[in-house]
This record gives sequence, C-alpha cells and structure tokens, in this order.
Amino acid sequence: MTRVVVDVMPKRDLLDPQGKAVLGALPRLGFECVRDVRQGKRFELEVDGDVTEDRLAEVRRAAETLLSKPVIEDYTVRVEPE
Amino acid sequence: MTRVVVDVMPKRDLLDPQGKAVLGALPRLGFECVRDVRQGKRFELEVDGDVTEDRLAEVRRAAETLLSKPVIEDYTVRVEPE
Amino acid sequence: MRVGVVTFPGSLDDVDACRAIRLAGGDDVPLWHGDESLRDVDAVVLPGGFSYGDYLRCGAIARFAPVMNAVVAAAQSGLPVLGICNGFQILCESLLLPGALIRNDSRRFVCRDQRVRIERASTAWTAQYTAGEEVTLVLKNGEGGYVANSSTLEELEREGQVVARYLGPNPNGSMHEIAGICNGRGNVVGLMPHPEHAADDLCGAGTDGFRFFTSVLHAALSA
Amino acid sequence: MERLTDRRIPRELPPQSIAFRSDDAADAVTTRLRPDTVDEAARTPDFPQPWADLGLKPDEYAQLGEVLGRRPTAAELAMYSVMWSEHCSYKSSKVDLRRFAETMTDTMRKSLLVGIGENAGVVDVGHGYAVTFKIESHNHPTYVEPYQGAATGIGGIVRDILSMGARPVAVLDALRFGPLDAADTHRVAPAAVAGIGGYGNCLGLPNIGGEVVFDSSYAGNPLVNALCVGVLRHEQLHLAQASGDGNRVILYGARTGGDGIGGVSVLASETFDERGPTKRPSVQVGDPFMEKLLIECTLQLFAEGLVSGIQDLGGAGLSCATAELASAGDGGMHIDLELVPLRDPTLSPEEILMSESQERMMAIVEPQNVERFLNICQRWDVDATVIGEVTDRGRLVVDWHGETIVDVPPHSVADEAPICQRPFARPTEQSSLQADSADRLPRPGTGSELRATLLRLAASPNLCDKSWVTDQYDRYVRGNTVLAQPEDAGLIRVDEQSGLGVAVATDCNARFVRLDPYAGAQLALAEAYRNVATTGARPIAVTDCLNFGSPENPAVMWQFAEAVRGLAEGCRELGIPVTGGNVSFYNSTGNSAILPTPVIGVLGVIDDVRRRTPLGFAAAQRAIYLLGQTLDELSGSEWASVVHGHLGGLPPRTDLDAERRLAEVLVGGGREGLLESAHDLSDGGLGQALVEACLRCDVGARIDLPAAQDAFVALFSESAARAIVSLRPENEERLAALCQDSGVPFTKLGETAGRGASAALEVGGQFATPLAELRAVWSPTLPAAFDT
Ligand SMILES: Nc1ncnc2c1ncn2[C@@H]1O[C@H](COP(=O)(O)OP(=O)(O)O)[C@@H](O)[C@H]1O
Ligand SMILES: [Mg+2]
Repeated sequence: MTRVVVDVMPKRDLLDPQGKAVLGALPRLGFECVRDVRQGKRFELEVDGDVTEDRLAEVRRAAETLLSKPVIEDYTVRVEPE
Repeated sequence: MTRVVVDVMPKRDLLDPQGKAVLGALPRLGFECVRDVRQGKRFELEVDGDVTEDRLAEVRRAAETLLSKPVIEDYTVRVEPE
Repeated sequence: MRVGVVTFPGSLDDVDACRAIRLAGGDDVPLWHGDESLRDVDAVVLPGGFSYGDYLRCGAIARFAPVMNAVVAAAQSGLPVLGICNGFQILCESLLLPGALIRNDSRRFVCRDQRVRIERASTAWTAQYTAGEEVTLVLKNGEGGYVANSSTLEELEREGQVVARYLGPNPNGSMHEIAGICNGRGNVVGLMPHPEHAADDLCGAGTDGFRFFTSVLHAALSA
Repeated sequence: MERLTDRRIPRELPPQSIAFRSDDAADAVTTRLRPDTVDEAARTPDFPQPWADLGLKPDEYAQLGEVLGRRPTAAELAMYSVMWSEHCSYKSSKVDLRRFAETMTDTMRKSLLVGIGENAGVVDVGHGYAVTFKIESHNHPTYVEPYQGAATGIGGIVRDILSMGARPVAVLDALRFGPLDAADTHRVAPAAVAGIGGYGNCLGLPNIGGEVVFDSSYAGNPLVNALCVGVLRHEQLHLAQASGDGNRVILYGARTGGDGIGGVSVLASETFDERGPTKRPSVQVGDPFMEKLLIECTLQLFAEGLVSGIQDLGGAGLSCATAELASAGDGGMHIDLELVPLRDPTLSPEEILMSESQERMMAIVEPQNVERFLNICQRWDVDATVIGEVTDRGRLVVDWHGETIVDVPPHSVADEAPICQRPFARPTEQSSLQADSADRLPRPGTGSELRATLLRLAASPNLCDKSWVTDQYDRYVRGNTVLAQPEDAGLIRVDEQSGLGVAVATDCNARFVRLDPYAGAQLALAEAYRNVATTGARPIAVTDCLNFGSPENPAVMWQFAEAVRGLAEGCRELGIPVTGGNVSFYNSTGNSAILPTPVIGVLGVIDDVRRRTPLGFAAAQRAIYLLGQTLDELSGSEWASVVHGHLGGLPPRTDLDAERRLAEVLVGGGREGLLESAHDLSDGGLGQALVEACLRCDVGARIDLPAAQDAFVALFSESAARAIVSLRPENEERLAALCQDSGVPFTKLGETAGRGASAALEVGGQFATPLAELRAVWSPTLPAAFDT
C-alpha cells in the first residue's frame, strides 16, 4: 500500500469564497500575520502495491477528470513518503 | 511572504462520506488500483515575512480553533518549501 | 409528448420535475442513471438534488453515469435538455455547458423565492417567455455561484447565451448575475433556480416557472 | 464507558485480543487473547469487571448476575450498560410516562393505529392513509460537535419514521440556544442550523417549521429537537419485531465503524462539567446521501412486501436493534457478529455491538425473499448482509467466529431495565418565584412608549424574523409543501387527488413551564394545538420531547412529574393522544439546569389543503377580528423578559376548553372559506401578532383597541386561546354566528389597509408605524449577530 496525495486548489484568479471567509475571520481571532488564504481539497488515496509510473499516470488521470475541474482548479499529485 | 500549508483530514475512526463517494466512483471510471480514499481540506496561508517559531505557533492555534474541528478532524501544519 | 427525467443516486427534485411535466400536459418518463437508453423521449430534464451527495464537486460523479453518455450524444444532436440546479452542475461537468458553479459567496445554503429576468426566449425551454420578462422562481442551493473565465463570459454575452439573470442583490456571487445559460444552439439549458417549484400555485412560489415545461412541449410538437 | 470511546486502544493487536481496558492506570490494559465468551464467564465468576465505569449501579450489576445466572461477558456488560442507561431504558421517567396511557380514553384511541412504545406513533388520517410522526432530541451531541450533532439528529428521527413503513415527507426543528450575544452561541447556533439544513436538504425532505429560542439557561446546554413526519397506506404499516423461526436477519446500509461507540450511555449518564472533553462522547458523522438511498431502497422493499420486521439502528446500535427486535418478536435471535461489514477491521466485538455508525437498518426477511431483498439493495448501491436468523429458543445469542459472546433473554435487555423511583420535591423557592409577579414592573403608558415597546419586542432575538435560519432549509422539495415558515404550522399535502393534508407545529414557552410546570406544559400543548388549528387543520395527535435537567435533582424531577401530569391531563381534555416522544435529561451544567422545556408537537389533519388559512393579511379592506379573551397576564411574558429581564409570577391561565372552542371556529371558518388569514397570539401578544400578519404580505392595518381595556394589556398580554383573523366584510356575520355557536368571544379590531410604500400599522389613538420601519427592526437581528 502506498499513499498518493492529490491536492486540488482553486485557480489563482478565481473567486474562493471559503478562503476569503477564513481570511476575514483570522484577524478577528487575533491572528494578524496572514496576508492571504486559499482553501482547496486534499485527497489521500491508498494505492495497491508499489506506485509505478503507470499507476501514477492513472492517478493523474483521475485527478484531472474526477477530482478536479480544470476550468476552476489546479491539482498536484505526489507520493507521500512513508 | 512564506506559504504555510494546513492540511485538515477527517479522523481515521470516523466516517468520511466524501472519501467514500470518491472511492465508489473510481472503479466505475476504470481506476481499479485504489483501496481507500479520504477527502480533507488544504489551506494555503500566505504569511508575512519569515516564519518564526512564534508565527508557526500562531498558525497552529488557528488550525486548531478555526480551520479544523478537533473532535472530528486532525490537522498538520508545515511550511511549504519555496 | 415524452419528457424524460433522470434519477441519479441523490436526485431529489425528480418527482417535482415529473409533476410539472404532467401539469403541462406531457408524459413524464423516468430515466435511471444506470441505463444507457433514453427510452425515445423528446426531451430530457436533469433534476435538482445532491447527486452522490455532492461531496466531491456538485455533479462531478453523476457526469460519469451511463445514462449521461446517451444524454450527451442526444444533446449534441439537438435534443432539448434542461439541467436544473444539480442538473445545471452536471451539464457543466459534462462540458455540455461552459463554466462551473462554486460555493455561494455567503457560504450558506439559500432557499428563497427569487426574481429573475428571462434574457433569452429563443431556446427550447423559454420560447413561451418574452425576452426581458421578469419572473419569480425558487432558488435553493449551496453551490450556485456561476464562474467562468473572461473569454467565456464575453462569448456567452456576445452570443446571447445568458438565458436568465438574477434581479436584486446577487444571491450567490454569480458572475454577471448569471442564473442560467444555454449552449450555442439553444437546446441545452442550465438553470440554477427551479422552475418546477414555481409551477403549482398551492405548493410552490406561484406559477411563473410553468412555461419552461409548456415551452418544450410546444417545441417538441412543432419539431 | 469512556474507555470504549478512547481511540487509543492499541490498534496493532488482533481484534480478538481487545476486551476492556482497566480504568485506573493507562498502561494497565486488560487484554484477552480471546474474546470473553459465555463459557469463560461461567468459569471465571470473580473476574473483575468495569461495571461502575460503564454507568451501572451495584444493584444493577448484581441483578445482571441473577438474570444470567453467571457474570456477564464483556459484550453482555457493554450491551446491558447501554440498554439499561437512562437514554435507552427511560428508567427515571417510566413511572411518570405511564400517565399517558392511563389518561387515554376510547375517543383518543379511535384513530390511533400504533401508540407509544413503537419507533413512532401512527394515526389514521382517512382515505386509507396514515401518518406517523415523532420528535427526538440530539442535545448533547450538538453541544460537542454542532454541525454533525444536529445533522445526525435529523438522520436518526427520519430512520425512526422510515422504520414504521412510512415515506418521510417533512421535518421540523425546535432549537434552543444560549443568549444571542454569547460567544458559545456563535459557535453552536450557526453550525447546528447548517447541520440541520445540510442533512435535511441533501436528504430531500422539506423543513416546514420549528422554533428558535435564545435564553441564558441554554448556554452550554443547547437543545436540538428534530421532528419527522411520514405518510403510509394502512396496509404498509411495519413493526420492529423478529418473528418466524428461520427468518433471516439482514443488516443493511452503511458499514459499521468506530463512530459514537458508547455514546448513548455516556450521554445519558453524564452531565457536562469543567472536566471537559474526557467526559464527552465520541461523535458520529452523518452521510445524508446514504440515508437518501436507504429511504428509497427501504420503500421499495416495503412495496414489494419483502420485510416482515424492521428496526433502525440508533442509540446503542446493534445491541439495541437486535434486543428490541427479538424482544418484540415471539422467539429469539442468533447473530454471527463477524459477518457485520466493517469500515474499520480492527473493531473488537464489543465495539461492533456498541457502534453508533449512522445510516444502518436491520430487517427480518423470510428466506425465500432474501435474494430479491439483496437485489433491490444492490440496485440502490446499499450494502446488505445476512448476519443471522430468528430462532424459537427465546434467547438472543451473538457469536464471534464460532464462540458465543452473548446469550441472554432479549426481554431482560430491552424491557426489563431496573426502574428508578426518583425522589421529587417542589423546591421551596417556587413559591417566592410565583409571588414575584410582573404586575409590579413599570409599564409603558403613552402612545409613543407603546410604539417603542412594540418595536423593541419585534427586534428582540425571540420575536425577530427567523428567516436567517429558515432560508437555509429547503421548504419546497417534493412539491407538497402548502405552508412552511413563517406560518403558524407547516402544512403538507398528502394526497394530490383529494387534497388531504396534515399540519404540524412545535411549541414550548419554557418560561411558563418554569413558573408552573403543570400549567406550562398545558400552555405548550395549547399553543401547538392552536397553531395547527389556525391553519384550518383539526388537531388529532401529540408528540413530545421532554428536555429537563438532572433527574437526580428532586426539584427537576418535580418539574418533570408536574409537566407530564399537565400534559397527560391536557391531552385527555383536548381528546388527542400522545403517540410517542422522547425524554432528554441531564441538560445542566454544574448546578444550573435549563428552563424545563417540554417541546410539544401537534399534528392536525385537513380534508382539503386548498382550504388552508395562511397567516398574513392578504388584501386591503378586510375586517380584522380578535377571537378569545384578553386578561392582564404579563408574568413570564416576552415583554417582562425583554424589557425588564424579569421572570416571576404565574403564567397565563389555561383554559383548554376555550382552546378547543377556538379551534372549532378556526377549523370551521377555514372549511367554509370564511377566513382570509388567521394568526395565533402567543409570545409578544396582539402587538407582535399584528406585526407578523402585516409584514407577511406587506399589507397594513388600522385597528382600535377595546376601549374598556388598558392599551398596554391589550397589546402585550399573553393570554392563551386567542387568534386574529381577517375576512371579507360580507363574511363578518357568518363569523359572528360561528363564534356564538362555539362560545368564543370576538371583537372587531379594525380593518386591513393599503399595501406598498405607505403601508402602516396604525393603532387608533395610540400610534402608527410604517411597515418599512417595522421591517427595519424585525429583520436584521439574526443577520447582524451571525453575519459578522
Ligand atoms: N428552527 C426552525 N426551523 C424551521 N422553522 C422555524 C424554526 N424556527 C422558527 N421557525 C418558523 O418560523 C415561524 C415563526 O416561529 P414562532 O414565532 O416560534 O412561531 P409561533 O409563535 O407561531 O409558534 C414559524 O413558522 C416557525 O415554524
Ligand atoms: Mg404561531
């Protein structure tokens, strides 16, 4: 079993209502040092056996077609070190 | 400006309906190698200046009080390498 | 006149869409997400709801249902398709319509009677309205903020593909106050507010939404 | 119990090796290499068991030994400790709750198909339809995790209704939070509301009513009471019983995981205190999508006649479902626990029995129907597994990989928990509380003071516009909602052909209950009854959620006993039965308990929903009448609370016969189509009722207060058994006749006035206020508090 992590973040130039809300709330809680916040999703996939290049390619395809929507989001795929 | 990433994941023992929905969809799309999926949140915080230990402690506090719900979620905080 | 209504796991307003079709004088035909066939319908409604819980992205998983292969193919060859709320999201996920729908800027689910202006009457679903007409429909969703990149928005405006726009304060942060759009041909319409909940005076927000259904019955008749 | 929720149980051990961890020393983990079996228990009678930590009393543990003729196994101990807890066994309330049965008359029984004791009561509503409804609390889980706690509250009550054979058709939510300006209210209230919306909306059930009340006694003890209504044909009625030797036991729905293990027992036996989270139950996470599938799947199973008994899995999970099914059946049950599909393979057998994973059901199915049953589940993507069968041996037996870990008489688990006779005593300070009436408080006198009072009340947290809450709820889905918030009751169409419908309202003015629990409970009943009748529906049945402090406190127990007595006798007087409900004790922090809050839900039936009466003035030049009698009753009122922060005196007089006669006029007037609007008078009195009736459709009103009465009393008294109605002038005579027939006092107040920018509420000789101004104070209270 290997863990592959897919991070999906809203595109830079698009609205991110959730990140914006967090940003708005932070100073009210006394957190002053944060300039910007974006909120996205993190998927942890447990993949059978070793992660070969083929497997990774497959995960990338899943990230592109299912886990993210390319017009509004970017994704990254990486194998999590043990 | 430094980027600090806060990952918030549902606790292992609790149901993760979101991860379950993705897990159910993957085989239908022909992705067969994934055994388990969990879906959480990823926050990217842009923090002023260098990230000192104090700053990090502050982010940790924000992660604990605002970004995650400790009874059902775990979080990790880390500084993203440039 | 047969109008299909697709039930995905988690579809909720399918019963309402069926009722509106019947009230309009059509035959409602239930379609199942797992079937490939559209059962010879003359039009299709993708109803509101929370397909697959909407946990990932609204409509993201439903888009891969077997029935959607048939819907996409039929839509491309001109079959009238109306996606309401979750159905609109599914149409965007299927790339039958451009752009996407994201979390309301209020970050809350909102259910309210909503004034909208019908901007385009030359679609299969709005033919019985006049462009510029102001009507009341029901808005109820958590992820109704329409977004698209600027070139897409420009094109939608230029080609008159904005079908309906919110009036009054923007209820969800939609760009250009967009409440509904259509494809270039006008047979595929996606609409965030619910016309099927404004089709019966007693149990809805008036009857302003009724003509979405009579429009398509008429269009199908004359086709 | 906490040990079971403690997730630090070493996971690397094989599942069989975990039984109980001893309490005192964290490292003294009591492990067994094999599960604690019945044989083992017989062999080791003196093996020390953590019964006290599981909430059992010494005599209860001793009784267990007598019932079983040996010490219980670890699994049995877990099972009994949960099933004999307050929450599951009603051990403190059982004695009082018997009153509901004792006061039941034949008339009340007539339309009752299923009464107290089943998952929910069922009443006949005619045309072959029956309706089932029930209210239940999810208070403590909401305090701990407001979103999930409230969400799973909806999920739980919906499964109760489903398990009666009914299609769930609507939900309501009665909410109580701490003061609007308290920080913890901001943590709890928005998330609880989002949770109720998140679950109910995704499930596709319209939310048609409820309450939102803020009061300092609920700080740290929020109340979330969820009500669900379901509709079925008479022949679809299903019950929770396992009968027929050889019938299969099928567990279906979500897989079993570590959620809320032992939650129930802890919930019911502990109160929150400064020691904080270690005493809190572990939470459960809901999956409304799964629940939607479960509903559709289950309804198809019912429709095809495949289910001979059914039970939802709620508190105490499998323990409770198996014991109750077997206990209500005619034999016993045998379960192979290792067949239960798990989300987490490391769960021990005890944990599997106790898990409160949501969205699960258990069905009893005849062998020849199993295949079809499983096929239907598959069609709906619902996991289903045969895990055992019904036996004729009169025992509930649970095996784990071939070894017996539970072997008990099912009645002893489900029905024979020891009963507590809790001491109760009227607290001495009750008399001084009642003596401290609101009569001594300074009252507004001039027109402009009255106007200022009206505005101040309209803006107050408990009387202000609630749409910040209700706009987060889908009220339209399924297309049968005739009335929903802000109407007096929610009204759902049951049958499109005939127009048959049902109305439901929930109410409780807990300040009145505090002042006099007996009368207060009757006033809560009267208000819900009146709200239902106001829409034109005839009240026929009652459900109740009794939220109180600790039963170990004699003063609380007195409140409880008095409230139950008041409710039971009130129901008899009104001729409508209590069909089911829920008791929630331990709503207290330290020594301070919540205001006693028996939330009452009343169900009514209307022959034709097209004849319903809405709340708002609809057009100009309609006559406005006040029905009922106004006395100088301001103790416990909204005015006393908001303006003076005062609570004392006696609540308004209860006159249930007057309520019944008022209902006659409202229902009769509605049926005859006389009434264009009707709105009941309650919190805030006539003044607030006029504000709400005017703002609903932005129609103004010009009224004159009765000359013989003090204007302040006329506007702000909270006398019961009153309503305002509006009607076309040509119907006034007929209304007068109806009122005379029923003996209901009626007073013409004035008439409705124009709509639009100039619309105003004008009180002759006192003041006028533009509706725009009313709206400007009434609407922003909740958004201003929560949207920052
Ligand atoms: N939590 C809630 N959920 C749904 N509806 C609510 C809720 N709280 C209040 N409402 C609705 O708002 C309206 C006003 O509530 P309230 O003033 O308590 O009514 P009443 O005084 O007639 O009992 C009613 O229609 C009620 O059902
Ligand atoms: Mg009312």
